[in-house]
Amino acid sequence: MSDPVLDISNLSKSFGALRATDDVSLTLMPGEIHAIIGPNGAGKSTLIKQICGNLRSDAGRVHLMGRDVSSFSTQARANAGLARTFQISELAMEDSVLENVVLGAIGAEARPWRFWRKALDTPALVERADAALDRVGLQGARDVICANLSHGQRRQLEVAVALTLAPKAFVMDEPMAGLGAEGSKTLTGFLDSLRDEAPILLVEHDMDAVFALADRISVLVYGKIIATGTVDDIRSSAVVRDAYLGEEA
Amino acid sequence: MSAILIIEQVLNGLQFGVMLFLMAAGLTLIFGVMGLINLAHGSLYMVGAFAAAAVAGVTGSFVLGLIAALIAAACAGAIVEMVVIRRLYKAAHLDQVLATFALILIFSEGTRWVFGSFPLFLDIPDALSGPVTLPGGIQYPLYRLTLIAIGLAVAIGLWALIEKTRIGIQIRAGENDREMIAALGVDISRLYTIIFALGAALAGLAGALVGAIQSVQVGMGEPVLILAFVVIVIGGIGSIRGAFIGALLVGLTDTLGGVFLPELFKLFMDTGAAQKSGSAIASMGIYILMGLVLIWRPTGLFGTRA
Amino acid sequence: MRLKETYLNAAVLLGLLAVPLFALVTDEPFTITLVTRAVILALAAVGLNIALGIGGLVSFGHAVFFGLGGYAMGILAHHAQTYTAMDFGAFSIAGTKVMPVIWVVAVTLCALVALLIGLLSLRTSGVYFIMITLAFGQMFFYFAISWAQYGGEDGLSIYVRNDFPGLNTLVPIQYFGICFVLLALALLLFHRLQNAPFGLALNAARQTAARVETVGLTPMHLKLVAFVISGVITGLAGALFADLNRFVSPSMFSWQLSGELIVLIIIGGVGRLMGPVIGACVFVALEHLLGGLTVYWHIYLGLILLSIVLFARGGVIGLLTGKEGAHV
Amino acid sequence: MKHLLLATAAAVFCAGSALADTKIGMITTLSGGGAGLGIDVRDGFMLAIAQSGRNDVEVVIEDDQRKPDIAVQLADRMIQSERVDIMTGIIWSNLAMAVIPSAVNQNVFYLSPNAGPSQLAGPGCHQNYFNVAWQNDNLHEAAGSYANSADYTNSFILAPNYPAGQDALTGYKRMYEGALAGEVFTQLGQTDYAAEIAQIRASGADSVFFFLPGGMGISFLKQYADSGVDLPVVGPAFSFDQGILQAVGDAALGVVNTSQWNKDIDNPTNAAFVESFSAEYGRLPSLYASQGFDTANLILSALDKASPSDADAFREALRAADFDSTRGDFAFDTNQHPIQDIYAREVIQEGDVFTNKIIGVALEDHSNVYADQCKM
Repeated sequence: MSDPVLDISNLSKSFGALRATDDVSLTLMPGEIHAIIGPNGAGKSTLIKQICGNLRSDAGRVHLMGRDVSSFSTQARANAGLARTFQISELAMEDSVLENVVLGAIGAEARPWRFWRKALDTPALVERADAALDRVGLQGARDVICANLSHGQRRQLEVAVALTLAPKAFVMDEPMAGLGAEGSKTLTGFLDSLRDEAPILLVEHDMDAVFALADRISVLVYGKIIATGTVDDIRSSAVVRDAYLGEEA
Repeated sequence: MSAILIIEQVLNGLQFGVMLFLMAAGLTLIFGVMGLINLAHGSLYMVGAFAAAAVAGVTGSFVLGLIAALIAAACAGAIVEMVVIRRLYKAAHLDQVLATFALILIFSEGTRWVFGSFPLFLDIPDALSGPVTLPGGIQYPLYRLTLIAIGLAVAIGLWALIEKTRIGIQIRAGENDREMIAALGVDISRLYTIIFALGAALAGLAGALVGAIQSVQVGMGEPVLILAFVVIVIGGIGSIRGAFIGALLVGLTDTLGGVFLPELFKLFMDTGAAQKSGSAIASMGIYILMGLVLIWRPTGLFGTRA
Repeated sequence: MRLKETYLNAAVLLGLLAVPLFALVTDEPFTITLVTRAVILALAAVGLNIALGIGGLVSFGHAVFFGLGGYAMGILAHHAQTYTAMDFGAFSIAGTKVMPVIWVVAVTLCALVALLIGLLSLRTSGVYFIMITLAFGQMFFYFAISWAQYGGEDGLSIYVRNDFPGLNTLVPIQYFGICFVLLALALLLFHRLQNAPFGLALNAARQTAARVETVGLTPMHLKLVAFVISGVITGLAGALFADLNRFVSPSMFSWQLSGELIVLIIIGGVGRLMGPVIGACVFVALEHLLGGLTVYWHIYLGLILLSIVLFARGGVIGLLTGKEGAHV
Repeated sequence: MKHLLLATAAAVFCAGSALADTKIGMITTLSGGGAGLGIDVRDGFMLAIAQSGRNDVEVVIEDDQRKPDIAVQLADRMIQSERVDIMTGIIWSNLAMAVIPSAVNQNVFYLSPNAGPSQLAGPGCHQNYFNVAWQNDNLHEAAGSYANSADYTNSFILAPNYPAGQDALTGYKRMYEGALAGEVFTQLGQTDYAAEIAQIRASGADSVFFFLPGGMGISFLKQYADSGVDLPVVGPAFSFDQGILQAVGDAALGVVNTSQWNKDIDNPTNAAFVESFSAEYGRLPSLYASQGFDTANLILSALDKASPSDADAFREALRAADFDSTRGDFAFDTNQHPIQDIYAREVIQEGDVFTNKIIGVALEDHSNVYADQCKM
């Protein structure tokens, strides 16, 4: 068995008396989609912020491709190969779709210190951006101002920006949120094709998508992982049923 | 330097501080609840002072002057809120800065148009004039003691208002979550007008009280405005408690710095040079204080929101 | 009728050239001086526009750089005209009356100070950033007032304008030419920079810092560099302004001046290439025309500014082209 | 109503027809802080022009907003576009330093109705620059001299920390022979003097000298009066002029201040000036108004003898100072600054109005210490 791309061990974070995450460990293997599910307030957002470096952990370590990135800033983790998409779109709304993707290309080259030549006239940047737009099917909206995009297109754009980084691993925070059934289906198909490029750590509420995509599922409740396993394992797990599905019922 | 002198200077610093608090409290409330940067707050201070001077001049009564100051400033505040400010709550900070900067121009030149370019007269009421002797033989002006008392009373009153009353609950709710209070069925635009008028009245009160020992003239509001901003930034924007602590810090730093820095410099340079460099550094004192606080705590002492 | 921004920009630049040339023909040297003033204020605001318009940094202390540029000119020229050297203990530096040398000194000084102020101020954001930059402005202001060696609040008078090789700077149209060329260069730099990878990243950092971090860039570094470039250009404008008036004083450090620079940008259009230029022209024209009509002209200026905020988001350019400017 | 109309005529004010031979440019402060001083100078100046009945003199009036860069810009305009012969009007030393050196170098005559910085009296003097008010040190020197005559031996002195403030203390100390109980520089624009007053109380001084122009002086006097410290106070006239006194009120009563002019100086010119100024503008004239009035009359007296286009002859005519000053005797020293009496005045109340009364001459035929340094 090969080494995990992303190896998270014993992450914890408390806010005052509240233990948002408690000794969380999980791995992301090459080629897999590993979904994290859990009820609201289970600590999923906190966990993502800890993994991506937006939040300093109280304890625990994060390894990316065998490298300890626990002390890295968000930027450094991105440079090391971690690409994140946001639950609520974080895009430059005044800029065009192309500019948003070119931003990713600039980040991927880690060379923002170019003051003279137009970014949109720089072939290396634009080619990289166009390739990403092609993959997510946003080529037609290339010159649209981001604020005028539909909700679904914004989700696609989030993924496109992540693609430009040519990451080692994706961390996606509810990419299906707010999409209609049709949109979810399209995106599900696309993510399915993405796993060969880089594995995906997928936080998602949409159970249909999760069951369709995930190789493994971890269930996070009150900051703890109560179960990890295949789709079938989780479906049949009594613990999960009690703790998770029971609550929703 | 005797103990009496030091105590007297501390009292001076306190008095300056509590007056700054009157200005800063309104400013910080308005920012905390409505998210608005109001540069025109200094103009409301000026309106208060002019109203007090005009009414006291006609009636000869300082108390009537104070009441006029409160009413005039509150009315000016309410009108400005309803006509202009209301349209700015959702605007960017930059637009707010520009619009309220424009209001300063209008208020200042308008006041000069009505009252002329010469300073107005406003005097301390007879009952409060002259010094009293404090324990320890300190001679201190009664009026300044009164200012300290009024400032502290207002601080306590504000605390009670916010902690104990219905409108206080609404204000606190507004600071935490603006959509929330709308959902609770509070008339937001009325609440905002009231808060704005309240802040304006406090600024007007400060203007009238301070106007009696300073000069009532056009442009008197801007230096105080800058100081009040320094105060709320040090305290943390939106925090009344921060404004109070910040005001006292600024008042004491400014007063004591001006007195003691030249004395300190005299230890290692000659008197004239010590005076000049000491007072030069003292004049930068509060800005240095503010810079240090922000470098240490980027959102001020009690600030939460950036 | 919606104008295309490119045509508008070209028209403004041509107008800026045509008015002084016309004034030269009709022998109205003061008009040239007035336009030169607008050009220099525009240059200062172009500088600020990099930090404010692209980077979203509402600096309420850009007068620091304007004043530093001015004092760099004032002090160097003062020593040159009194034939004294600046004494730094171990070594001393002679003054100079050569503009390009003065500019290099001003620009270097501003870069260093901007780096320092930026490092400290960029720890904060929002209103706190506005206020900490204001605080730095006030520190420089009060320092200049009590700096008796260079005139304190009286300021420093330089009786004749400094020299530019090959030109007679005292001739209004020639000095205008120098300022105009520098403005044009700054506009070119702004335009290139705004569209270059740096500008694109900086512009994104204004809108969403989280996104910029997630692609592996550091918003703080982008903003710091923008702040330094911005301070340098405003500083250069300060040196030109001092030479225009042949005079420097602490008022160049005042918070009112910082505010005016912001106002210029908003009048014209935030983040727009020609926003500062249009803003400066409108401002100088208003000051001149309204000031001639009534001493209470500030009331009208206030009303105009208010209407711009309430009814013309995006400034004059936004009004004419129908596009809003950058949101800060 | 008439003065309101005048007040709005900031652009161009023609005293006569379009046939004007002589153009005078006045740059003064008419808006913002300190506008009262500029308005007084302008009103005094225009009163004299109107009384002369001449229709060949045109006065262009502009508001400098008390900003040096605006003043410089206006001066450029007056010289380059309006092509004025004579300039006047600037109130503040820092604006004067910004405008005057370059103006006189462009062959314009400048007559200062208020500011008299030492640089322009000493090495920086110029044959086209005349000061009709005083050299900046004069009134402070007079205050020092008065302190001697009043037998003060231990003064506490204070002024704002800027050049004019530093000059003020130097000027006082130049004449004053006693000891100093304390010397304090306040902040420019400071409004609260509690800390300084506490220092005065603790210092054991027998008198206080202060120079705090404008609103600073109002604040100081009100706070001083309320503090219970009852040491005698002396200062230059700037904090006791007619415009400010009403805002200070009782607090100023009895304070001695030094001035080269007062409304009760006994000569026919002055009596006529006070009466006509009050009639025209409905308020008592201040010393600034008298300075504006004298400046205009000096110009008019020189115009009777020569035209500014004949610069040498006009300069000689100005030097002669052959006009009836509201101050009585008036002559120019070699550096073209006044030689004049400086009086000690006391603040009194006449009915509802606070004003000044002369109590003696502080310095007789006083010039300035910089004349020797001036080489023309």
